[in-house]
Amino acid sequence: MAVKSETRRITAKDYRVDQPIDWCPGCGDFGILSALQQALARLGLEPHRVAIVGGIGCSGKSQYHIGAYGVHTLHGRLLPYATGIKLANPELTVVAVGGDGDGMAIGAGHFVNAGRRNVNMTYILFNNEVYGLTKGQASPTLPLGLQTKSLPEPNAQGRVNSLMLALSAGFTWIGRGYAFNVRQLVGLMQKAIEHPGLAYLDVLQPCPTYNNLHNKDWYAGKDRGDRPRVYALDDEDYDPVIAEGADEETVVAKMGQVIGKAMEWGDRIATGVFLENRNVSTFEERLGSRSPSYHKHAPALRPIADAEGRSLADLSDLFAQTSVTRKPGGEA
Amino acid sequence: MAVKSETRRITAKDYRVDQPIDWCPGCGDFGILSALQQALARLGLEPHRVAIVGGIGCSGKSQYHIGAYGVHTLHGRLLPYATGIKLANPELTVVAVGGDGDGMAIGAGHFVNAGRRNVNMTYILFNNEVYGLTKGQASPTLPLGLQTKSLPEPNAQGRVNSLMLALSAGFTWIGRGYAFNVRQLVGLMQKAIEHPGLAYLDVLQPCPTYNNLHNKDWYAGKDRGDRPRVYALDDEDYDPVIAEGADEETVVAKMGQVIGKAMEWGDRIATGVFLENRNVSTFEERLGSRSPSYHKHAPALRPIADAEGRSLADLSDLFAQTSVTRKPGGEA
Amino acid sequence: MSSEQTDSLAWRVGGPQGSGVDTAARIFAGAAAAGGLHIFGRREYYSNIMGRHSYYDVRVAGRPMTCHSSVVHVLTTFEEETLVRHAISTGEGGAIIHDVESSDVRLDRITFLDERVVKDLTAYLGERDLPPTTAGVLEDARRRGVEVFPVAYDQITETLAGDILFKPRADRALNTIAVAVSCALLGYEPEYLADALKWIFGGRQEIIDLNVKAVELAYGYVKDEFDHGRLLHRMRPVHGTEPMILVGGNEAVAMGKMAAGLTFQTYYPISPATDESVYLEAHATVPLKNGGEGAIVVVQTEDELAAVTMATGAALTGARSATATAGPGLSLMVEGLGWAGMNEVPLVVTAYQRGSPSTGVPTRTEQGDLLFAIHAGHGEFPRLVLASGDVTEAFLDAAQAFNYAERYQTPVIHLLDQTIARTTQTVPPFDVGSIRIERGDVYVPPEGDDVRGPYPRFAVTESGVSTRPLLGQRGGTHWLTGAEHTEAGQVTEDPVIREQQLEKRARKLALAAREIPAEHKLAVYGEPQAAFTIVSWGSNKGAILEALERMSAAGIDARLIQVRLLWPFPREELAPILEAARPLVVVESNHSGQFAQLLCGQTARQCDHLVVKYNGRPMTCGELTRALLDIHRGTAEERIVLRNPYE
Amino acid sequence: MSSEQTDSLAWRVGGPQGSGVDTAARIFAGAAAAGGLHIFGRREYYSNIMGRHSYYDVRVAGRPMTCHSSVVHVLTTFEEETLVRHAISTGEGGAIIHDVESSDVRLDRITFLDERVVKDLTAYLGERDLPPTTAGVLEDARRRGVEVFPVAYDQITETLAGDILFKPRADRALNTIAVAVSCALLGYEPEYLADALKWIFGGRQEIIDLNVKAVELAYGYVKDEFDHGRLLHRMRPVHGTEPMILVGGNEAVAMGKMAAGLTFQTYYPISPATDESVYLEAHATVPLKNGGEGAIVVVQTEDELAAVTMATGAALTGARSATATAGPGLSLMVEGLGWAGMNEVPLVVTAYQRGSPSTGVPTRTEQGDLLFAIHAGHGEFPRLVLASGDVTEAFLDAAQAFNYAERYQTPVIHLLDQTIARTTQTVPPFDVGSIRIERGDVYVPPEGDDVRGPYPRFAVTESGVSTRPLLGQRGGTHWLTGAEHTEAGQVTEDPVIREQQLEKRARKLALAAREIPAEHKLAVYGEPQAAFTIVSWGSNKGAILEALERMSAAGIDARLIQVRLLWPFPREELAPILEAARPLVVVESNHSGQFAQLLCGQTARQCDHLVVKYNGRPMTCGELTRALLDIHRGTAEERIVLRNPYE
Ligand SMILES: Cc1ncc(C[n+]2csc(CCOP(=O)(O)OP(=O)(O)O)c2C)c(N)n1
Ligand SMILES: Cc1ncc(C[n+]2csc(CCOP(=O)(O)OP(=O)(O)O)c2C)c(N)n1
Ligand code: SF4
Ligand code: SF4
Ligand SMILES: [Mg+2]
Ligand SMILES: [Mg+2]
Repeated sequence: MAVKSETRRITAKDYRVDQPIDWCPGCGDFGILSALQQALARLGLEPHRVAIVGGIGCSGKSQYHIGAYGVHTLHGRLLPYATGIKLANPELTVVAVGGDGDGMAIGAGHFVNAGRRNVNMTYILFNNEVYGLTKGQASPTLPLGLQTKSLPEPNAQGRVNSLMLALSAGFTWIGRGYAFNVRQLVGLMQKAIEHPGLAYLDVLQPCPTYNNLHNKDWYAGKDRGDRPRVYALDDEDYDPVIAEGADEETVVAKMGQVIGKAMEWGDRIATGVFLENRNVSTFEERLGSRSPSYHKHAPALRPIADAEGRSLADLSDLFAQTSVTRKPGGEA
Repeated sequence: MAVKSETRRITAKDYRVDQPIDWCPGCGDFGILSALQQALARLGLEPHRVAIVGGIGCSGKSQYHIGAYGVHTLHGRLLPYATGIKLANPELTVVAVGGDGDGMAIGAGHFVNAGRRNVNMTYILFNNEVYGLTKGQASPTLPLGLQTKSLPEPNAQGRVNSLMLALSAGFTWIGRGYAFNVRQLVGLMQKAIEHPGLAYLDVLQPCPTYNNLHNKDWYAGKDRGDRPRVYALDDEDYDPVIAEGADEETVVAKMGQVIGKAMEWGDRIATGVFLENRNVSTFEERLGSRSPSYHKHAPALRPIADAEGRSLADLSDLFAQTSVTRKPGGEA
Repeated sequence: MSSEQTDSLAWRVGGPQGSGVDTAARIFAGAAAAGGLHIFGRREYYSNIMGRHSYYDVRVAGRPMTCHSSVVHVLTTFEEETLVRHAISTGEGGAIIHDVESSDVRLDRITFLDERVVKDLTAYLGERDLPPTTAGVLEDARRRGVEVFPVAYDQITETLAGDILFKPRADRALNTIAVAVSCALLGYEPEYLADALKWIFGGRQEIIDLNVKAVELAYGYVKDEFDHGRLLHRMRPVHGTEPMILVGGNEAVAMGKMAAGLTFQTYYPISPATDESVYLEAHATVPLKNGGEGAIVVVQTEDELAAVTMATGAALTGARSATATAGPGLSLMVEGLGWAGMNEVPLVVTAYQRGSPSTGVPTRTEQGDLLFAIHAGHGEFPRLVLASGDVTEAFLDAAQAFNYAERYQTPVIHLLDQTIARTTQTVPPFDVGSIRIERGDVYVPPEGDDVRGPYPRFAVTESGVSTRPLLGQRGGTHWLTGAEHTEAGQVTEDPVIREQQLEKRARKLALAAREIPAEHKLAVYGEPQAAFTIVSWGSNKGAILEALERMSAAGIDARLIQVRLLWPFPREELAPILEAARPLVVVESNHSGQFAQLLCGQTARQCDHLVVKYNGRPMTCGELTRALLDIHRGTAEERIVLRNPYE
Repeated sequence: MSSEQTDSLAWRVGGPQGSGVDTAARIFAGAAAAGGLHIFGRREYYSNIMGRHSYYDVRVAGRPMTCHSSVVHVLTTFEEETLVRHAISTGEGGAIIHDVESSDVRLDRITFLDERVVKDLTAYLGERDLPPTTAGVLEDARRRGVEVFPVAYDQITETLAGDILFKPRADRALNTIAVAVSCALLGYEPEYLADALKWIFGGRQEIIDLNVKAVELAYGYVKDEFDHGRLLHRMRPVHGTEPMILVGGNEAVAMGKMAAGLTFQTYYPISPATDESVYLEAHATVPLKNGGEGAIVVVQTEDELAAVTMATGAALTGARSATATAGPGLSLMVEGLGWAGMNEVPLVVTAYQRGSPSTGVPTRTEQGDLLFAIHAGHGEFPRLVLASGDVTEAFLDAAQAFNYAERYQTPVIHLLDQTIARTTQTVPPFDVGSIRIERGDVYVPPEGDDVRGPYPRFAVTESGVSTRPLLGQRGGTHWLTGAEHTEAGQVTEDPVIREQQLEKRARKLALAAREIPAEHKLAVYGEPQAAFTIVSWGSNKGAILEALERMSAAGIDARLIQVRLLWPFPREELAPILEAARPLVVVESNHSGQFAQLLCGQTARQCDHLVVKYNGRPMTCGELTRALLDIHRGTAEERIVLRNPYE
């Protein structure tokens, strides 16, 4: 979800930063960064109303090149940071960006539990199947038995299917893009950000330096007569939407559909929107129903003191509840 | 997988411990404990070849009442501990037991990543939808919007589907039991332990003290004319097995089948074996193919010193590789 | 209030968890408070939901007290385990109330009685030619001058049930009956009990009626069965006291946070911290003095890693944000703490200490986390560590922590111990009016539309403090990162900027050390000029204060220096005061003397005596006084361990 | 080896990451080593994969050295950033080799040059009326007496490519060419370079041939273009030295672990620890002296929480088990460490310190984790903390750590700093034969079938150490728990057992303090009776040792006390030695003087001077000597910060 600028037209330039980028030549991260800058601009968001929350890894450096609030967090913890930011100031558009090691290994527990909350924000995972910044170890998305460049032995751990995981966890928007299809990526990011709920966008991101197996050529199917492995769900008869109020049967069917597409790999790799579930309340809505004043004054914005710094909190009721001073025989 | 006693008949008595149990009256944990004692005995396992690894919670106290090696670990970390034990001494039968808070909240990241390894051990999750030992907060398996006894407000976080999560993570055996159906549970536990790979057994465990919604009566369908909600997959035409060498299509179909059953809730709740995947190598096998001596001498058992305590390691090759002393012009 | 033996009455009730021990204690405390008496309550229980032993000490007096008593005057029991565990703590002239059915039960038949207790008690009774049974225990008590009152509870509840009531429902009034018996024996008017019942059971009239009936029956029973007035101790109402609230440590902290304007709190359940967050959750809409109301977002996170980082995220937006936890959770928060330090985030971490390490003795007390709190996290970053000495300080410090956090833009650890969390005390209502909210150097966006970042968030200043834009403010965009950074927050590895930023952050700690007034750093009690000096921190304060009174009564001048700001360590203030200290006695509730080590590391002054307790139970004035008197007499070892096998 | 100016030669090469700087350095070092010379190598680089600046110092001499030099004799560059960053560190009489193409580039056009460097250098050049360009930088160097050698690299590679080779392939030999140019200028025989190339490129003959050809061309170029022998410095082979290996800190630790019989290692990737585990992974089958071979299981875990707990699980079965990490990982291991302490598990944690806090300066050095390592974890449990001073000690300590862990059945933290990890040094092959493996008190199952548990794993003993059954052993079944426990490991909250177990665990630390021989706790270097006393720990040792030599050459007697066992702190051994220390100087690589605080806390002795460096770069003998001489002259402040803006 997004708060738009009311005052002036925002362009991708507003989101550029004059800082050299230190990714390797040919890295997929460039495409993702550029798509994100464009998507934010197209949404007309004012940069100071945007917080980009990065993980630790090559991918987690993206926010330095976006002219908004940028938070470079701790390895694996980008979602809790992002959640805190968003819940405390819901007027911010919050986008979390991080690596597959960050998100699926050290951050997997937060991923699962973020799904349960459905906070209105977006998580973009840079899926390169390796730990880029620590020099090419296998990440949880690298399939079993593959041996990328830096591995002394074939990968002994299996591949986690991040889309299925997002589904099991409860993400209400699930999509996949490809770093070298920037045009599609911009659209996906816009949708993800506009989705009122927790969106997960998996981006296939070639790492030319360490992932010599699943590289640009492989995705493009160079090894099989230029028949690309990546294809767009848009080109098929695929409807990702679970409408508000959908019945259980529909929900189950739609979920099954996601699984079917999520399990494809190797020959055909789907990109596009896998799921758009409009049937689940956001965490912000739930907080609002606990305490309606949440919607009026978010935690970041509510007044807590008067001009003299005196507390605005009125605890007299609470004191009365615990008061033990009463006349003998009197009412509590 | 299990190493059987060759010498004498083992009975459930061998697994009992003379220690008072401090669970609440009527707690589902009793049934699970009793089933586990029976399953271990039926498998004929010698107690000293068994390690029960507990999480932190009411459930995590189970191992104190089992006469084997018992490891009461840290909250959420039972799987890494169990993995270390099993990999270092594969002759041990390792069973991890813990709560849903332990496994699905603080431990969710390990759960996901354990799935990627497929270590030959069993994980039994005591699913009571609450944090028992900390007095009844919602656990990640409590559905959204429910308000159990101790909650000041309805649950604002959604329910994670632990079976789907196990599937996405890569567990190769997935089942569900019910704490008050001990007979079925014994069988499930035997199968889970005998499965050569990582087994996940979810046990519906009423917590009469804090979960006043999904209690024994609810599972038994007392509110709807005694039509039990729980039913057995065995009673249906359901085949959980993915055979060795199964093709991709079959695998996808079987996975879809698991999802279908895993998503049932409320009216019908399936128990039994959801998945038995024989198509994935164990982590131990993968280690063995990295270093065949792993199978000969496991880490716990390999000799490291001679009788005088001198190191058995021969590092001369390594030194030669880094040796820089050579005659000018000589070969490296 | 008065008692023949002391000026306060130590009442104890025990029973299995889940059997209503807490309610019994609340009824007693409520009744006493209704009579204008002061209360000091302390709870002990196992890490268990139902069945294991728990007990509650309620000490009452006509004046405020600051600790519990290890010698019990009235022991109220309704099953054998409590009887067996605590009879030995009942002092001469005291009373034991027990179920007649428990009169002769073998110790080794009591399910949850620790083997060690059975063994030691059996030996103790054996030495006295008494059998290892409740009968033996009771006979021993009698020999020691304790009055024993066997009560036929079953008979009373049967009467209570009468013909109309289902017996198990009447049984639920057992704790009320036990309390009423003790009150009757103490000669206390039953009306106060009725008051308490109304207060506790709110509008549930049926329950109130049943319990009031139970009280009547109990009083009648005492009148019929026992020689009225046999008990030395008496409890009498006092009148005209100031308004008081009966409040526990967890609530006090929650209230302090509310008063300070907390709007965001995260937690992962853990004893003894949970109750604070659950209290906040239950009171998440705060009435405001301007007529509106304000929400507090309380998020139960998936773990403590999420709790600390989520709270930090919220703090970045300007919300007053905190998380609350205990030892194991603090251990998991370490990395997040460092990030907050590096990014100069005003984050409050409320850390309750419990018996440790690891899972330890989770429902018991300890002060084992001091050096950890000060040094938690790889690398060096400024943090403040405050420790409260009692419930009222817990309230004030909880509020003050936010001011420090925002003034110095850095994490503040508010260290409490389980003793404080488990204390319930009558105190004057907390003084919200005394709280001044200071938000530190926060950026104010200028007018106009085209203000653009990046903003030099980490500008190097003389004080170390830089202006802080909040996420979402126009013109304030900058970067935050756990990596070393430039003024705008971009990563740098430049050696010079590294030094500048490291030094800038360190200056804030020096600033705090300079600015915070001495009276917020430490407090001196007793005889300010006395040479006999006790230095301590946290909940020990309570026991020490009463010990000082006793020392003074014995003609010994002594003083307590309670250190409240543990980090930055108040070296400048403390060192001069300590010069004349002789002996210098450090008192703390841990094994290794962490505070003593800290003191020496910071002032090069070693203490002469270290008095420690680490069996998981709070110190009492009695045992402490004995130790201090030994020290005074010169007969004490350098290191004194306070032990009590029966608590 | 000889050089006109000093008895060692300081050579430096730099360039963007990924451009072959490491290989260049290895070629140079290999060539020097082939000539029998000793080597001290040190690497600096950014937290980046490609493009950012990295450089490598190789110091060579005819005798062992213990640190790098901040004054460079020969600076080898092939692009402008390195030239600009390091020209200023090239001393009088030194040489700069650079690409002719880089002769006149504006500083502000160099992509990754920090603004701060541009600013400072521009000012520096401006003061000297020089332009802010490489030309200015080079002219400044010339004025300072540095010889400048512009090399037409492109011309050489073009020749190398000739007609047959694709030019970019020839370009890959650039680093070889640069190295060869420097060797030629130093008058070193090209045969040694050929040796090095063979050693480095193994069997890849094509690459070897190409590079050998490149060497020839480079030597030819130097001969043609430059006045041969213009350079003051010379490099000459020495002969008849002892066998040596060229080894880095990470490998040394890995080898130490292998020698000690490590069979299980977990890790989560993190600089600068990863390389150790990857080395183990790549050598996971160890040949055994009994003819067999043994596997080392190396598991890359999902995070450090898993790493520490998984390694602990393995240790319970009897495997020698370890995990390796750096600051942020250590922060996440804290809770697991406590569990291991509570369960008396022999676990080795290898902790590399890097620039901190939080993500900090991950590829730079620091000693910021000392107090954290000692106090990490809520509550109190025994742990040992060892810190190695150099690569050889890293090997020995890595092995010894297991003996301590098993003898005292408790976690051992082996603390290293990035400086050691990044050091590559010639040393005699490590003495595996000197290692004695001691497994502590391990249970031996009796014969017979019907031995049953539970076994009193945590039996209270005088030493604190109890017999340890391994998971899987017959008759040894017991429980393990992070909660306080009985002898068999069942949870208990009994106050007496709590005390007994806490005291038992604490006794093990006292035992270690008593048993470990003084020479393993600390080492004294220099003049043992000197009053001028430096106390330090970790990698500073290297710079201090050379500084002592210089002090001695200047007629000043001084000594270094290197503390190697940091916890339990060697109070008994250290306190008496320090009595005569005047001045007492603590040297360490952090901001707050952690060791100095520890020393004071443990001995009540404050140091007279604290010399620290915290810009992320290791100390050098030169800067340290200056500080020490100031102290000796009495002109130094209490606190001295070593700074160098250009490293
Ligand atoms: C707690 C912690 N452990 C380890 C690291 C080291 N580390 C830095 S980046 C990284 C992994 C990066 O991989 P990924 O998340 O896939 O991002 P990528 O570089 O591939 O974009 C690791 C392990 C760290 N920063 N913090
Ligand atoms: C790091 C840490 N945080 C919190 C706790 C407190 N704690 C103890 S048990 C428990 C939750 C128990 O719930 P669950 O795992 O569902 O087990 P149950 O009691 O329901 O069987 C928690 C949070 C802890 N022991 N360690
Ligand atoms: S290592 Fe891989 S992911 Fe990282 S910048 Fe280079 S190409 Fe990109
Ligand atoms: S609280 Fe619930 S889970 Fe725990 S013992 Fe009681 S009934 Fe069982
Ligand atoms: Mg990655
Ligand atoms: Mg539970």
